[in-house]
Amino acid sequence: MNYALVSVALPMITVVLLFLVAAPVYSRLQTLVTGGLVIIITVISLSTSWLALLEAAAQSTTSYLAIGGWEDGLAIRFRLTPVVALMLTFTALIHLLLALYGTFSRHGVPKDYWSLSCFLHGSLAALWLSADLFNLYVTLELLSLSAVALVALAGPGAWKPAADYLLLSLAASLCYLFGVALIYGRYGLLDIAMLTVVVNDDLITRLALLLMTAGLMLKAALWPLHLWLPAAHASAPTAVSALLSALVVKAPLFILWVLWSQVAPPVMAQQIGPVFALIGILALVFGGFSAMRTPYLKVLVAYSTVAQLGYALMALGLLLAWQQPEMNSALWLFVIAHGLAKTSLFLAAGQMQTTLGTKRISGLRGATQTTPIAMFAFAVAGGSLIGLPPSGGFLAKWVLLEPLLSQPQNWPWVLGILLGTLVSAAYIFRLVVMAFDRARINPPDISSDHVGQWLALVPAVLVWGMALAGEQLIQLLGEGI
Amino acid sequence: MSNLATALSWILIAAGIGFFLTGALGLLRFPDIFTRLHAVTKTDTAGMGLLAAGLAIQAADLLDTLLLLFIWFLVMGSTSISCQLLARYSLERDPIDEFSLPNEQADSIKTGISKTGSKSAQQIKPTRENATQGRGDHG
Amino acid sequence: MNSGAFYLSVGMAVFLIGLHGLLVLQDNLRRVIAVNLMGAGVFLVLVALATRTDPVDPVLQALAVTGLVVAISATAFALRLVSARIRHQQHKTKPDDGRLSSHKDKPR
Amino acid sequence: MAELVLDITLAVLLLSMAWGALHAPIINNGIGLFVAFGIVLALTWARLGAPDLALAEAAIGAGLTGVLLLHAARAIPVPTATTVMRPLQMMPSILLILLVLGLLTVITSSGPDSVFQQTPPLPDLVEERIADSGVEHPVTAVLMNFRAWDTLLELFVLLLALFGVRQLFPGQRVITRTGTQLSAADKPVKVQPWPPLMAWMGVLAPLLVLTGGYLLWHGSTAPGGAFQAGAILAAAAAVLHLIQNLPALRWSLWPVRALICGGALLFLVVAISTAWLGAGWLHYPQPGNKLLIVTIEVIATLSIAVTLALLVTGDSDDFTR
Repeated sequence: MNYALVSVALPMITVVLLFLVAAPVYSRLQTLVTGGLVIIITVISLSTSWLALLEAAAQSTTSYLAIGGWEDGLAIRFRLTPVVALMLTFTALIHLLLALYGTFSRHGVPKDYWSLSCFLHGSLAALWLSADLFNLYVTLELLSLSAVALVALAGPGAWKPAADYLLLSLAASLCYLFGVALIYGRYGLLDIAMLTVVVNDDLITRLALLLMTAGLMLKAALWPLHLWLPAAHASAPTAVSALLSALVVKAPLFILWVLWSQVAPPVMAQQIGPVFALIGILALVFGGFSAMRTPYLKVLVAYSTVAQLGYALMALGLLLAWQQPEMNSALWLFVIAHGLAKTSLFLAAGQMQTTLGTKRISGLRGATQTTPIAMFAFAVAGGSLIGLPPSGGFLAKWVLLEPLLSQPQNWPWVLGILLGTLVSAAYIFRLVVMAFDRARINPPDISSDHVGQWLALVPAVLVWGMALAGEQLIQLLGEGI
Repeated sequence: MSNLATALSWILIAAGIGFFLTGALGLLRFPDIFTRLHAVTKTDTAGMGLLAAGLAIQAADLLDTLLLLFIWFLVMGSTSISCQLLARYSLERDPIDEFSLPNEQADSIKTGISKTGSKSAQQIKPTRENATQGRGDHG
Repeated sequence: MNSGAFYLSVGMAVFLIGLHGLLVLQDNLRRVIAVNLMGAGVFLVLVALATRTDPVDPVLQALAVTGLVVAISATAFALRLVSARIRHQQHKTKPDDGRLSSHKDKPR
Repeated sequence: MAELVLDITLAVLLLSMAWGALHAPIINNGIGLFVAFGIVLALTWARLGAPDLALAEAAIGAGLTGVLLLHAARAIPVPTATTVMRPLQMMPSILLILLVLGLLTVITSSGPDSVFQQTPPLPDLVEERIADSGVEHPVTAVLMNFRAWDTLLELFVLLLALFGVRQLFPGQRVITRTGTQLSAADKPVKVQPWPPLMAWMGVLAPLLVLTGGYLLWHGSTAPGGAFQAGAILAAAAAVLHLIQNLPALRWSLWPVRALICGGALLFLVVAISTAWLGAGWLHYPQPGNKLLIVTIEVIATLSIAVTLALLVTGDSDDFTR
C-alpha cells in the first residue's frame, strides 16, 4: 500500500513545485528541463505502481488503509486490489509515453501542459485508490476540471467545446452527488465495502443508482450522452486528446463498475446487465457509423472512442447479467488495450495532421509515402481496435466471446460483437485505403518529425505485446475485486 | 418581560416591516432610477432601525443588543454609500437637464450650455470633464 | 421529521429547475447559473437529510461545505471560460480560415 | 404553526427566484435574482440548523459568485434579451421526466414511516471520537481530521481552478521579462475614487479582515473555519480592489505564489510525513494534533483568501480592463 501512496503523492508534489517555481517554458531548453523532470516523476511512479501491482497480485485479500486511523465508517479508506494497481500502472505508463512525446517531438505540447498533466495523474491515482463514495465525487471533479483546462490549452478555438464539456461534466457530477446523498440518507454509510453488506433492493436505492449511473454515463460519454466528446477531443492539442481518450473517460467507467458490481444488490445488477450490453452494441454501431461519415481525422478518432467504449460497456453488462467474475478480465483488458491503441492513434493522427497541414481525411492521400511511420502506427493501433488476432484488443474480445460461444442461446450478443468489429474495421480501413492512394499524393508542408512518429509507434507495439502477457493478465484480473 | 415591553417591541417591529413594504412599493411604482433609489434607501435604513430596536427589547443580554445596533450601523453605511454610487454612476452615463441638478454641477452646466436644455453630447463637454473627477473606477 | 421531507422535495425541485434550465437555455452564462442552482438543490437535499438526527449530522454539513467550495472554483473557471470565448468572438474580425487549432465543422 | 409559515415562505422564495434567475428577460436581472436566491438559501441553512453552511453560503454562494457573475456579464456587449429557448430536444426531456418520477418516489417514500427514518451511525461515531480529534466543533473535526483527505483534495481543486483561469489569457499577459517598470505613458492613469467611498471602504475592509480572523480562530469550537474565513478575507480584497489600493496581487511575484500554494503544500507535506514517520497517512500524532490542525487551518485560510481574491479581482498584470 505504501507504494501506491507514493504514486499518488508524487504527481501532486510536482504540481505544487511546478506552480511555485512557475518556470517559463518558452525556449527549447526549458521544455527539455521541465519535460525531463516530469519524465523522471512518471518513471518513479510507474515503478512504484508496478511494485504495488506485484504486491497486490501476491496477497489474496484486498488491503485497506483507513486515512487518519479512524475506524471503519468514519474515515475515508484506500483499497488496493489487482485491478486498482493495474490501473495505477496503466495511468503512469500513458503519462510517461506522453511526457516523452511532449519533450522530444518537435511539435510537442503547449507550455502549460506539464503541470496540468501532473494534476491529471494525481487525481486519477487518487480516484483509482479511493473506496469512499463522496471522495470519488471530489476526485471526479478534480479530474474533469483538469481535463477541461487541458482542452482549453489549444487556444481560443477550443474554448467553446471546453465550456460545453465543463458545464455538462459539472451537471453530471451533481447528478452523481445527488445519488450519493440519497444512498447516505438511506444507509447512513459512505464506505463502499461496508455498503455491499448493508444494501438491499428498494425504491430509493434504485433511484440513487439510476442518478449516479446517469451522471457517470454523461461523464464517460457512453452512447446516448456522448455529444460533447467529439468536439472536445478533436479540438484539444494532440497529446491532450490522447490523454483524454485513454484515461479520462475510463475513470467514470471504473466507478460505474465499482457501483454495479459491488454496491448494487445482485438482483438489481442482473436486471441492468442486459440494458448495458444493449447500449454497448448501440454505441458500437452509432459511434462507428458517425466515425465513417465524418470528413475530419481527429473527429474520426474521437468517435471511435465512443464506439470502443461500447465494447467495454457490453463486457460490463454481460458481467453483471451472468455474475461471472472472469468477465472482469474482458472489461479491463478492453480498457487497457483501447487506452494504448487510442494513444497511438491520436499521436499518429496529430503527426499526420501537422506534417501534411490538413485536418481532413481526404488530405491524407499518399500518407504512406509522406509520413510512413505515423501511418504504420495508425494501422497497427487500428488493427488492435478492430481486434485482429495477436493484439490486446483480440485478447479482450476472445475472453468476451468465450462464454458466449459455449452457450448457444445467447447468439444475439455474438452478433452484436461481430457487427461492432465490422463497423470498426470499416472506419479504420477507410483511412488506410486513403493513405495507400499514391496517385494524387498530398505533399507534406513541413519536414516530417521522425522522433514524434516513432514515439507514436511505441504504444501500438505495446498493445500488440500485450498478447505475450495474456495468460498472466487474464488470470490476474479474473477473480474480480 | 412585562407585557408592556413585548407590546412595545411588537409595535416597533410592525412599524419596521411597514417601512420595508412602502420601500418595496416605491421601488416598483416610481418612474426613474433616482426616485427608486431614494425610496429604497430611506425606508431600508429607517425600517432596519425600528426592527433592530424592536428586537433589542426582546434580546436576552447586552451583547445581542450591541450586535443588533452594530448590524444597523453597517446597513446604514452600506446602503447610503451604494445609493450614492449608483446615483452618480447613472448620472454620469446619461446626464439629465440642469434644473434638477444639485448645486455646484448645476451652474457649471449653465455656463456650458448656450441654448436652452439641449442635451446633445458635445455641448455639455465641460460637465463631462468635471464629472469624471468624481467618477470612481467601477472596474 | 416532516420539515426534512419538505425541504427534501424543495431541494429536488430546485435541482430540476437547474437541470431544465441547463438543457433548454442557450446562453452559456445562464447555463452556469443553472449548474449553480443544481448544486444548491443537491446541498438542500443533503442538509434536509442531515436534520433527521437531533444535533444536525456534522458529516453531511462537512460534505456540503466541501461541495460548495468545489462549486465556487468550478463556477469561477466556467465563467472565465465563457467570458473569454465571448470576448474572443467579438475580436474575431476576419472570418475563420480553417486555421489548424480552430475547428470549423461542429458535428451534431 | 409559525415554523410552517416560515418554511412555506422560504420554499416559495427559493423556487420563484430560481426560476426567475434563469428565465428573466435581461441577464442582469437574472444575476440579481440569483444573488437574492443565495441569500435566501443562507437563511434556509440557518433555519435547518447548519450555521457553518449558512456562513459559507452567504460569503461564497451569494457574495463571491455574484461578483464573478456580474464581472462575466460585463463581457456580454449589450444586455439584450438572451433567453432564446433551445428546441426541447428528445433526450433531455426523457431525462427530465425520469427525474420528475424520481421526485415523486422521494416524496412518497419520505413520508412519516419513511425509508430515511433510521438514524445513521456516523453522527454518534463523531460524538464519541470528537474528544481525541483535537477540535471541539463537530463539523470542523469532520472537515479537518476525520475526512481530511477530502479537504486536501479541496485545496487542490481551488488551485486547479486558478491555474485553469490563468492560462485563459496568455496573450494579454504583460510580464516584462527584465522586470522593468511599465513606462509612465502606458501606466493606467490613477483616477482618485470618490472620497466618501474611500472612507467607508476604509472602515469596511479592516472590519472584514477582523471578522475573517475571528471566524478562523473560533472555528475550532463554534461554526466557522478555513473556508468561511478565506471567503471573507477574499471579500475584503475585493472591497480594497474597488478603491484601487489593493497591493498588486500578481502571479509573477513569488510570495503571492507561495501563499497560494502554501495551504495545499503544507497539508500534503503533513500527510506524507505522517505516513512516513508517523502512524499512517494523515494520522495526526495524538498530543500535537490540535496545534497541527490550527496551523493547517491558518495557512489554508490564507491560501484560500489569496486564491479567491485572484479569481474574483483578476491578476492585475493579467489582463487590462
